[in-house]
Amino acid sequence: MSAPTPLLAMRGIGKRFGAVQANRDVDLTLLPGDILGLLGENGAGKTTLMNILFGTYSPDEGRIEIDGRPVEIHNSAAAIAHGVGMVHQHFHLVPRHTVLENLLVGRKGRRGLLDKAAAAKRLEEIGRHFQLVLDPDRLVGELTIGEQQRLEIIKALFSGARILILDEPTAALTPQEADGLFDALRAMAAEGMGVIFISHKLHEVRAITSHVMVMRLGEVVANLENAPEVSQAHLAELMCGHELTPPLKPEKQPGRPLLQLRDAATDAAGRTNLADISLEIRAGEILGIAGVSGNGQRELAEVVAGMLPLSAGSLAIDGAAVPQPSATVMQALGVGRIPEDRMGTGLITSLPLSDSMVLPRIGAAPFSRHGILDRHAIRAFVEAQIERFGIKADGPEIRAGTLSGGNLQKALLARELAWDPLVLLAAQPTRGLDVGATRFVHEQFLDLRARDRAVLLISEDLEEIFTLSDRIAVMYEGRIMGILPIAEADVRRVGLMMAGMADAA
Amino acid sequence: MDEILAQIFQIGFFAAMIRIATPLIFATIGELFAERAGVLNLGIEGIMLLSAMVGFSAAYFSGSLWFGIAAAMAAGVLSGMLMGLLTVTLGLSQHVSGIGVTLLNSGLAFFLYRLIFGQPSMPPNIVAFKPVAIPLLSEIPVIGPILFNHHALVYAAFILVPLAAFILFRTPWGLNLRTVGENPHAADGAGVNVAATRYQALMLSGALMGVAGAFLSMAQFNAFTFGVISGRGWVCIALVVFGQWSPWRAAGGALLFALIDALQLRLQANSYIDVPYQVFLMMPFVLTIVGMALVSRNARAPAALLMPFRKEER
Amino acid sequence: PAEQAAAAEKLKVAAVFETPIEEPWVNQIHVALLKAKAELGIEYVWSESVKSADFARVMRDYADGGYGLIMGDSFGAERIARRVAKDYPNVAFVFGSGIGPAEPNFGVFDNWIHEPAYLSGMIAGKMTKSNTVGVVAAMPIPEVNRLSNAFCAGAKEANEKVKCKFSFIGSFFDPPKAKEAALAQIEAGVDVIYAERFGVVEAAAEKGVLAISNMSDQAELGPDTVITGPVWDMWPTVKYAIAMVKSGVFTAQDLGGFSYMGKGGSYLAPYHAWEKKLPAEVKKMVADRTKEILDGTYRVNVDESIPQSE
Amino acid sequence: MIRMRLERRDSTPAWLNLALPVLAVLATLVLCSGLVAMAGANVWTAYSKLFLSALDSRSHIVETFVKAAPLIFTGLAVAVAFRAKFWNIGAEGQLLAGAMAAAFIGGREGLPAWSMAPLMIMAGGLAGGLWACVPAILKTRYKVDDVVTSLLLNFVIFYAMTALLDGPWKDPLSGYPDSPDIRMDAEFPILLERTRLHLGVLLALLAAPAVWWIMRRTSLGFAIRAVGENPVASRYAGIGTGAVIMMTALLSGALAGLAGVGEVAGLHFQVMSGISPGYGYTGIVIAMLARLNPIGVVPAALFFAVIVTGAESMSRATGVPVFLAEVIQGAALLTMLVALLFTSYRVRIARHG
Ligand SMILES: Nc1ncnc2c1ncn2[C@@H]1O[C@H](COP(=O)(O)OP(=O)(O)OP(=O)(O)O)[C@@H](O)[C@H]1O
Ligand SMILES: Nc1ncnc2c1ncn2[C@@H]1O[C@H](COP(=O)(O)OP(=O)(O)OP(=O)(O)O)[C@@H](O)[C@H]1O
Ligand SMILES: [Mg+2]
Ligand SMILES: [Mg+2]
Repeated sequence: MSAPTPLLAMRGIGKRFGAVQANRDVDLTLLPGDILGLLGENGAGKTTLMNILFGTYSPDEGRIEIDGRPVEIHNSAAAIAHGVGMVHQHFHLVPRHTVLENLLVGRKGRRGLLDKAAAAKRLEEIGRHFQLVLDPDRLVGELTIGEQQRLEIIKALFSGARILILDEPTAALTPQEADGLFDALRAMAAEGMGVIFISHKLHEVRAITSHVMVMRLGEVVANLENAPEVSQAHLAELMCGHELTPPLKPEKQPGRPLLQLRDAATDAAGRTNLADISLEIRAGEILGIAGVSGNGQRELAEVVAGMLPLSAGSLAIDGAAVPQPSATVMQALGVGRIPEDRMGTGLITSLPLSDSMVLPRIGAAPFSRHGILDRHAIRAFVEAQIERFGIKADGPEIRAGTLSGGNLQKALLARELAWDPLVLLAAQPTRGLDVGATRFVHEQFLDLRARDRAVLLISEDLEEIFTLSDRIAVMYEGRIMGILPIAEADVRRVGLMMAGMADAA
Repeated sequence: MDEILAQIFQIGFFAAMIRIATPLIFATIGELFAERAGVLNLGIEGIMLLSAMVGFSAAYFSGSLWFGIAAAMAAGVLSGMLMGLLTVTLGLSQHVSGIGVTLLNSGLAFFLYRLIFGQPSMPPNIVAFKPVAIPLLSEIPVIGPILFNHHALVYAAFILVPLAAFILFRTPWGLNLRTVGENPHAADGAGVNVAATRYQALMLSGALMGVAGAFLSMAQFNAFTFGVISGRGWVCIALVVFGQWSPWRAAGGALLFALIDALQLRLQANSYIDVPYQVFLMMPFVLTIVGMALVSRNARAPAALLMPFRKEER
Repeated sequence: PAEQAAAAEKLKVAAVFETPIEEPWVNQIHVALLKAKAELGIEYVWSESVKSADFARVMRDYADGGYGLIMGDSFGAERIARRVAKDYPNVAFVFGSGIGPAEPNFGVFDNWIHEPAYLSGMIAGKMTKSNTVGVVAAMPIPEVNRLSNAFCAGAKEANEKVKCKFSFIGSFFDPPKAKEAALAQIEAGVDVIYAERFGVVEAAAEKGVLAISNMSDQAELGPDTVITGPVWDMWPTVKYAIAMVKSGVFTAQDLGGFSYMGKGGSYLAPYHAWEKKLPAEVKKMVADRTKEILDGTYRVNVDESIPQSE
Repeated sequence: MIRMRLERRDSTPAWLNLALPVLAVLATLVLCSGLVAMAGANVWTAYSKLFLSALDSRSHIVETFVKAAPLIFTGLAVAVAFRAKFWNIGAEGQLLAGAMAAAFIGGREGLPAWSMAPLMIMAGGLAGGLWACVPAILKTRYKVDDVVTSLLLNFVIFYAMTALLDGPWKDPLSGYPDSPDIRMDAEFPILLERTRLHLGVLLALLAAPAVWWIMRRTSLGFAIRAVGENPVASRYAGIGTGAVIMMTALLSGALAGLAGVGEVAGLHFQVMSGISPGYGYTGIVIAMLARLNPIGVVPAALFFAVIVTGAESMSRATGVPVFLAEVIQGAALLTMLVALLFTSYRVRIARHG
């Protein structure tokens, strides 16, 4: 049988960053109508490969063919001209521009002017065709994450993409939204486009891809032709090179309440404010907060972290009310915090790792006395944590930013767990982490639970919420739609609550 | 009191305000283009000074004022390219590069002026730009003499403001430029050449600063002298912030600044209040700071301002 | 060898200036020293744009370098210059200064050109039609104040209806600003302006009013605009100072007197094109008063208070 | 097609750290030699004058250090502020504040002689620090851009100072905008006979390691760096970023204020309008050349002191206009910046096709 001409063929791609060989002799083929799943641990080289295809990086070796013809892609303009479109791991949008303006960036004008009318028409066509509708005049900064992601895809289609790359389309969608996205992707494939889909969520990969390529340490380790038929366990094993067993979560009787919020509300300008939030977490309990991003989870986390003051209601830790919560106070009361954005809010990537590891407690013994640092104590502490959590880092002095995402998260966990917190606040703790690293983080949470600590788990990954939580609270527009014991929760019901349908509770 | 006001708020006062504002408008709009593309051009003071010298010298030897303006713009463009080399290609600190360019350019301006003209006891001068009354329009009472009896460059400034707004907000180049200043990764991802765009913005910014400098030595005055810029460039940096990166508001800020300057000159000449003259001199700076404190809470700089863009770096 | 011996005997004179050499005040000293170099056979070097903060260092450097006479404008570093002089008793220092001389070796001079400023004022008083004359000056320091006040006094003497306006630009060198200040005065009715700083004549020319120049003969800036103006001539001062040093009798003196008209240290610039245009009556009045000043029968009042616009 | 691109180095060879600044200076000299030649001077003579005249005798060496003292202080001031990303362009104004406070205290009668130096130092440091708090408050409370405010405040304090010097604080003996002399017994002691090497120079040299120690070994220094690198993470970790910025401003302004104290108490014994020929601005350049490293500020300041003091000798000896010094400073700054880039980056040549 004569194979159809591949839409895209990458052959023998090699790319090195300093000492890291990010891609080595990578081959990739994409046929029209394919949805290719690209899997691999953190740092396996998936993004690098796609950045090469999109002209962001130039490869050290290898060549690219599109429609069977060799092409040179030196920059994204060339990639776009060849019909490649990319939705990046981090969105490439300008929040202060309107939807339409974001689409028009890099486009030629008409008689030297921006051609808004034509663009609006195109936007409407795409919307109709793929069920991807957006108001052209809204400011992107005001869109939800789901809408922003829609815009990213529209952008690629708008520029005439026939090969669409989706690099970990942020797991910020409701199950319903995700289904909508998958429908759109299938529609595109049906039209003969090719889609490359990168994700750490194996169930998604199995659900929509037609075949799967697995990378490890920059190399291709497997090409699986029939993705939906491969088990998740097998995929995971291919990625990290060994078997992974699901973590154990034994039955447990919760103890006394460690964190209580009563009728809590906030009134910060320009935020999704909380209203009437009442919840409690007991010793030995994990409470999962589900919800589409932007529905007040971040504010809830900031309240518990002491970063956002309450305008009404009360907050209590271990039974005692906290009249004036602040970051320092909450920390002193035993609230450990894994913030949502580990690079931005958690660590200081440009300074040595050791600085980030002692940051919250630098002002007190043993790290400093009378304002003077005790460098031996700092070093000893950091080395101990690196050892204990198996953080892959070249010593405490290495720039934190050079660590991989999984190791950054381990460092953050190590820093917070070192002081044996009563309550751990964890926001999106495994976003972007590979299965191995995710597994490690989950084990830590379950360990806390076993030791009668409380965990407040905020996550947009429903699978994670369902695996770990004892109870699930769903947030919508700053309120709690309902709190379900895990036994009564199912994905459909939670999904509907996330979409604001109160009767589902 | 009424008498004082009548004394001060004459037609000449408003005309002076517009005249004083003109070089500020040119340089402010220039700075605005650079900042909108994500580069703080602190070379402004030096670029204006060098351009004032180059423009004057070119006009002096060629006898053509417009040739002088072109030469000043060329000096500005070259300085802009130097800023580009430092901040865009090499991604160096924008603060320091700008201060370096100011230092280098000011040194060069004085040094070359000495080499060209030696040490004359009377500064050599040229025949400066003359006001051109626009037929008909200049005859409108009040408005006419205020707005339509100026140097050609003043009219150019009138046109520059809407033109800059138009370019920034209506043309693809303007959109790309703003995107480069907000999120260079997004621009790059959309096929925009970030480095080229920033270079273009810096060259345009240099050219406009060049006109501003030349205005001072060729229109406002007719010779190049050492104090010709006297901190006006720094004022323009403030005006861009004050104007919240909008050409209209920045030009408004320049007019306000000029108004205060023109007012203080007249208050002195009329001497109705007995305060040290330094109070007048400091007034524009104090008011700029106060104004900024009032507007700044919602002023938002281009998100990528000061941030170098290196393609393969995370 | 003979040449070398001659060279060795040559008096080495240095000048230290705070501003670039174009600055009119400094330029008058410089011009006189250049003349001394040509005519009196001295060696002459100078440093321009020496900031007040660096002044003492540069002075010391010259004093250490075998210079016999060091001149300059010390206004920004008045006291420190005197300290330096104390450390070098064998070197003669002659500086522009607002304070008296300091024993043993610090002589002073100043631009005592209030006399021609007064004479220019008389002309202005006669020539004004609006009875309003103006002064655009650097800053209210004594040197500037006494010229401004003398000018105004002269104007008032010639025409008692005259009102005087004063503007300070706050710097010695910002011609665009000086020009704007002048334009503001013209709007306020001034029709003869004393251009204490550069930048004013241009405004006067543009608006068709008259100007009085300052410090040097600046008719070429605007032959139809500039009537005349006080000229400062440092030659008598320089000549005297050099003679004293050469003959080894240098003492700390106030050489200010050498800037008076009587010593030839200042005069009214030639009328040039205005020779014909100026009414004979005005010329005569000025000539008479000049003679009285030279004879010593008329003394121009020295008023260093800060002038106020009327 | 061949194109170059910059790639981050994993580590910097030690020799490069030394060789690159030297190369930068050489490059500057080569670049500027064209100008020297244009001025009709012998390039070699001009350069040897420029560099050697600042170092060719005891008194010249001392003068170079005297010149470097305020530059070290302002360089440190900027280095501290920039570490916290508090863009203090206002060291110039803070210097003036310090100078005024020192001259004010130095002129008070009735204080014991022994207390004069410490009081002047404290007052000057405090004045500089408080003045630096103005842009810091505007930044933290009102979110006003600190680059602009700190810059504009330089003009404000300058005019305020000259207004004082013209008015109530004018030296009755002088017609010029300068203050009366400080008391004789308030003058900083001279450390070396028949030179101007005063206590302030020593203070400047000691301040560098002290600041290094603060930045490296104290929790305040830690917080300053943390807030500079990531204010959000710092706040989340319980560090009061507003307070840290204020502390930074106090420290930075105090250092700049000390530059003014040294100039008043050690050199001029009064305040005059021209007391600083832009030391505050040069401090920015110096801090950057030192890569914000307090120890590096010392050689950077000395380098500038050499050029500034050497330029006059050069100009006198060769007739090259003094303004060359400024050109060289600018060019040196820029080449040094480029050179420093290559301590953390290398050029990689990529070939396409
Ligand atoms: N711009 C860069 N500079 C230096 N190293 C880089 C750069 N980009 C990627 N790397 C390194 O190359 C390797 C591959 O990174 P890449 O981002 O391609 O991994 P990935 O498979 O996308 O990982 P993840 O699942 O975390 O997104 C990693 O070791 C990474 O640290
Ligand atoms: N943790 C430390 N303890 C002791 N000395 C250190 C430490 N870190 C750095 N140093 C040394 O202290 C000096 C100053 O360090 P600093 O971090 O300020 O400079 P730098 O590393 O050159 O600057 P940058 O952080 O911008 O790269 C350097 O000589 C450095 O070798
Ligand atoms: Mg990736
Ligand atoms: Mg460091």
